[in-house]
Amino acid sequence: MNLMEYQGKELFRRAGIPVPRSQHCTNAEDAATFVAEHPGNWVVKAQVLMGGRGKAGKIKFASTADEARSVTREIMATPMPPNRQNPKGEPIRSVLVEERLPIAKEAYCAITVDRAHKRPVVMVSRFGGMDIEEVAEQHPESIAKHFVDTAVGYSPFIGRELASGAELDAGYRRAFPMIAGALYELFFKYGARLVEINPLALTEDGKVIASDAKVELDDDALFRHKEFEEWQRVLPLDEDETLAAQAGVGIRNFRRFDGNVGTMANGAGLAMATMDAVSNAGGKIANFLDVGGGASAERVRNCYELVMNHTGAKVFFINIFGGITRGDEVANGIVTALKQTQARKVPLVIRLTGTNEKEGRAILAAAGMTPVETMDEGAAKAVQIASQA
Amino acid sequence: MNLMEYQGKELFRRAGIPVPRSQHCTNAEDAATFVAEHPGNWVVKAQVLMGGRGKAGKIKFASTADEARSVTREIMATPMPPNRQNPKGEPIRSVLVEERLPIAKEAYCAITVDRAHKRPVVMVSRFGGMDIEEVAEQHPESIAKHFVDTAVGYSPFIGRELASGAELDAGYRRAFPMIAGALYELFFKYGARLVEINPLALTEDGKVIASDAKVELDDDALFRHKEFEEWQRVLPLDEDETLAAQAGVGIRNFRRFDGNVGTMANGAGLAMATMDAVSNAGGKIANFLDVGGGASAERVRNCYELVMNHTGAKVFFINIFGGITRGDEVANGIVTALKQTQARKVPLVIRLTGTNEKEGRAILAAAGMTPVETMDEGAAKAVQIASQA
Amino acid sequence: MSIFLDQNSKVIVQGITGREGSYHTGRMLAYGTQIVGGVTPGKGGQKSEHGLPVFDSVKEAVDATGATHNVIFVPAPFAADALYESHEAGISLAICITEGVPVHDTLKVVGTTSGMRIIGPNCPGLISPGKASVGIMPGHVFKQGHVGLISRSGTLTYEVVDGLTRAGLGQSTCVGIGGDPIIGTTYVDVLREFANDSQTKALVICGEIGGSDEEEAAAWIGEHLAGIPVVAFISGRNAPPGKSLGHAGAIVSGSFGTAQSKIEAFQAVGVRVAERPSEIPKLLLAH
Amino acid sequence: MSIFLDQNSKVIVQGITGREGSYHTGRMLAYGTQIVGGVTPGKGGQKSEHGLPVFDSVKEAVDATGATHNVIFVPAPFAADALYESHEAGISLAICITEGVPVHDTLKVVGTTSGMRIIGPNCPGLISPGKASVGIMPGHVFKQGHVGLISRSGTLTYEVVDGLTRAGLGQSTCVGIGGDPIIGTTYVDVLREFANDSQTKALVICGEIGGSDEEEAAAWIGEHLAGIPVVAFISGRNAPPGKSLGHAGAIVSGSFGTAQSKIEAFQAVGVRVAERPSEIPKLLLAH
Repeated sequence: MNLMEYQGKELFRRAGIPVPRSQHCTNAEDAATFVAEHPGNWVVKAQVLMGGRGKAGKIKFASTADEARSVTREIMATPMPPNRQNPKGEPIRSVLVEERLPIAKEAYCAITVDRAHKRPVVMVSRFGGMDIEEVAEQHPESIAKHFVDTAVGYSPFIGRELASGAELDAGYRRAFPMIAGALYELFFKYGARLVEINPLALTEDGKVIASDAKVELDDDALFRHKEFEEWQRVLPLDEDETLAAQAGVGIRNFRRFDGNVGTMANGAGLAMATMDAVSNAGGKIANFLDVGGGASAERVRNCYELVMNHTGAKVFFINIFGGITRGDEVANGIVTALKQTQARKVPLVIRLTGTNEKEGRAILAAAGMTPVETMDEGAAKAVQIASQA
Repeated sequence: MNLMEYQGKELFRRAGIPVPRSQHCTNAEDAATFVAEHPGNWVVKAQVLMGGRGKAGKIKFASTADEARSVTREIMATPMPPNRQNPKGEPIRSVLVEERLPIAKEAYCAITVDRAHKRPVVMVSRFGGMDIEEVAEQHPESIAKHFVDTAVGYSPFIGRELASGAELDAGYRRAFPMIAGALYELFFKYGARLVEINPLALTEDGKVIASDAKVELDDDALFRHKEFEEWQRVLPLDEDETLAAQAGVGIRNFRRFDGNVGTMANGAGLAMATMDAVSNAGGKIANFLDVGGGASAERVRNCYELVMNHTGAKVFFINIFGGITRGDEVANGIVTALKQTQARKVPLVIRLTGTNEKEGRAILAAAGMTPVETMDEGAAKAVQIASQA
Repeated sequence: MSIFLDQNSKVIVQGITGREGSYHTGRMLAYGTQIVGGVTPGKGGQKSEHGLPVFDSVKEAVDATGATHNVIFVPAPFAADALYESHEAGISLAICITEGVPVHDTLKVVGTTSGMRIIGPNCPGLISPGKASVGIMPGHVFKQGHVGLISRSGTLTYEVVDGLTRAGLGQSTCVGIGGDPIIGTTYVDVLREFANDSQTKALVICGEIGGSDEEEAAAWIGEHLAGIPVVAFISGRNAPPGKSLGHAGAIVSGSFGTAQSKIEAFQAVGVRVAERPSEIPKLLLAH
Repeated sequence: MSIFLDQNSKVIVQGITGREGSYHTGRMLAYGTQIVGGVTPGKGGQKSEHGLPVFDSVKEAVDATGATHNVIFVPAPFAADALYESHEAGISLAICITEGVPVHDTLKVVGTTSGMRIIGPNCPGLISPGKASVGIMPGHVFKQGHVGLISRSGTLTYEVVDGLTRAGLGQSTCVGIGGDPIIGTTYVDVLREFANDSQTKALVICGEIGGSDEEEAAAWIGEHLAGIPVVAFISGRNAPPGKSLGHAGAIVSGSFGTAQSKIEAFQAVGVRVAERPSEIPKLLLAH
């Protein structure tokens, strides 16, 4: 679960990390009223999960109520433009009206989990405001890292060493260890996957303030944090996740693409390999789908309908390795599911192997389906069917 | 800083440890009003830091408003009777009116710091309601202990193993790991020296409830917990601590006794050894006093007045080892302090050795004081003077 | 020899009376694994469905059976507790099958249980074919032999192993290290063991997108495993950035964690990378 | 040999520009201790009052000077941070003079900094007479020789040492372990070192009421130090129960932590217990 800026900043505020004064507004009138009541120089920022708001013209200045009204209208009038990660863009449902800071310097600070070290890593760079990956490419030496011993947690010397290692401007040095500590507390308390302040601003009057906030929570830890339920409601899952949830598969287990070869496999690794096999065979994938273990008729039906109703699949390649899941059970599930479903029908390519493979194939054959022998063969056949459809 | 029962139970409540319904009352009228508004069976418990409330008749039952009024009056009418640790007893300023539980079993659970293992220790016994030292003497095998790895903290298996190791009644088993966990959280969060539930009651209807609460906070950690400032105000220091604080010495650095030999030394170990020397010489000590390092004239005067004005000292034995503290400085402090003070005068026995001992002795001699050579000699002389006074 | 597990390893099952724990206990026993008991708090003294003694705590189970291995089937919120309990009880190898363990739980457990090897969480377990299987792998697919295999996923492993077995290439040990971002035992940790295992003469690595574990493995192989044939396969080449595919750890962030980066890392140290699982036996035999 | 510290030990001072740190740096230098620099965040690059280099971090100080010892004079709220920093920087012996460190801070530091010995907190430091002194002990009282001394308090130590020195009994190393309830190095930890030190031929233990550290020391002596003369002194025999006397750790709880219990424990293993500090040299010589 990724938080929007205003939510992240609310967590920052609670943790004692300095953030600019601001008001979250869901329409232009509220923004205008707020600015009318609080004269000054404000910046209006679209509240979306996608990056690249500035380039997309979704961050604008306002010094009067009229300006606040008009820029908010402008910002909310169109969704964020699409990118590869979000092919449909993202609608803008609210803005954050925020104090315009007199920024002298911008730095970067983030905490995430480091897989190789199996530890939380605190990362700091004196290049703030730009994408950290860009920094990593252009100024790799500017990034200072500390891998935190979870037995000990954060201690202020870490912040001092990082500020010095990243050669942060001297203006940061006094406040930084406390801010990094508060960020670590937040990271730890909420079981976050990522907390990021980018930019961490140094103002002309010497204050250190979190000018943006990015927080990625761990879905697996949300059961401990009922306080996020309300935010979860205003943070709708993306469309694929919503569809997956409705179909009763895990939200990570379904993802759509532009192609016409529908796929389904049991197990995430095999499902990814199935996509790759289709691609290897020259086809275009319609989706990723892990049906999971068990594969009851109901689950198979839900998955079938998910792909039929929501992708451009012209063929459906089902790739099952019977490990724990028995081949006969899966075969029965497929046969029953296809009988029950009201969804459109496309040609099926079924590959079924492993435990009870013979029994499974017999069941499919009795229902008029001829399974293929291997994953590669299935992929080739599916691609061929799709290209002729 | 030790908390009273009602304060400890407030912390328990916040931590999610089940406690009986209750109302804290500072007078009999409030207790009566509460019982009138909440019919039922109540127990009225004196709120004091001293133990032994039951034996002292300071815990009584009440089922009507009139009973509540009269037992509260009775309880508050006289202070807790004195014991060795509290020779003056303790005034009763409030009571806790608490739900009378249908208790089936009583267990013991506490967490404290274990010096030998350098770890927090969770201790559990199936013998609750009695003094843990008594249990340790009579049923040592009944106490189960777990030394917690601070890198990991508490995990529920610890509670399960302790419940099983202490052979707690089966009725405790389900709730206990959560209660012990909440108690550990509390211990850790507030930096406590001790948290104790005694008894931890199992009611006839199967609930596990903290029937009493003892919390000792670490004075050295209070700077992190401003939330206790208000409680600190209603928890007056004991008289010795108050006097020490007023004199500007640490609250641990002064303690009074019945005797007539006043003592003062620099350093806690030496101050204790000085008391022991007086006792070895057959004398009775009037006080423990660590003057600390530095020993300026002002500090010496404050210490002198502390002993003269608040103990039965008939002689004052000053025992200084000049280590970091220079002998001449201390001598000057003593001479100046005695000139300045308005307090009563008693014979002084001064032992001054170590750094700049010659210079110090010369200063004392010039002021008409003849220091003794050794601690033993000083003690003997002081005791002799006191016995003749 | 095989690594981590053989016919002499004594294994207990934490969560033995649960649905999953009970079912897989039966399968592990059927494979010949020395399952010596199980743990379910509150059910100590009972017998499991398969007649094994049930204990209230891991410590009691270890004391009574001498078990060194523990396989964990408890629900995600209790997995960390199960691992701490295993560590405290002196277990030397804990296999955590549980999926959905909060990443901070794993971080902290992994950082504070030195002396105990953890495999997983969110893994299918491990198997030394012909000797013992711990976890949920379908034993009949495997065959004893000389190929060591390490994989981040379950069914893909079975797919690959099936191909190996059909090609006559048996396995020494197959380790499913798990699909989570933080795991107790990484490729490199397993490679270290295989490097010292006389039974293992070739290696297969089943990787996937996300993180840089495969890159680290490649670097280690380049430095320490010059003589041994290694074949790798990476799934998820068609994954979009920023979205997890199935496994929480299978996520490409910008230019990090891509299949391309992993493939190049392996190729740079002479590891052959299969285009598809079916190529793996051929590439191994070609060495 | 002496233990923990000698003329070759390189020492840095954390909090060197503070009042206490600066003053005692001068005294330690005067004693001949190899103080090689100090640490005060934000003052890196400056020189200390005594001309020593000041660094921003312990790591920088260690990298530049090769220091292995660190003596800590920072205020109580920052002591834990200073100790973690020392540990991370590879310091092998940290001496924490600071008084009033929260007991939970010490608990956690002691439990998570394995590989680094901590002496204190709330201690006067340690001295190997004639070689080096780290902390706040008055060097002129001490004399090089063969008595090892361990003490929970400061001035009482000087009192005892003064007696030893006047009686011609020099010291190998004197360790002030500190008066807090939780300390990094206990009597037993120091005894282990003395047991292997060729310079140390007799031992003095200055104990006090509170805890059971002296009882543990007695037990250890009974098991491991049969041949060596040991004399103990316990202060606080006249302390009332339930109240700390000066030191946070000097507290009798009911029947626990009494002087009597400690005296009996020592006597039971053949350690002579002095009635008063002045008896100690006599008892040592009588061995």
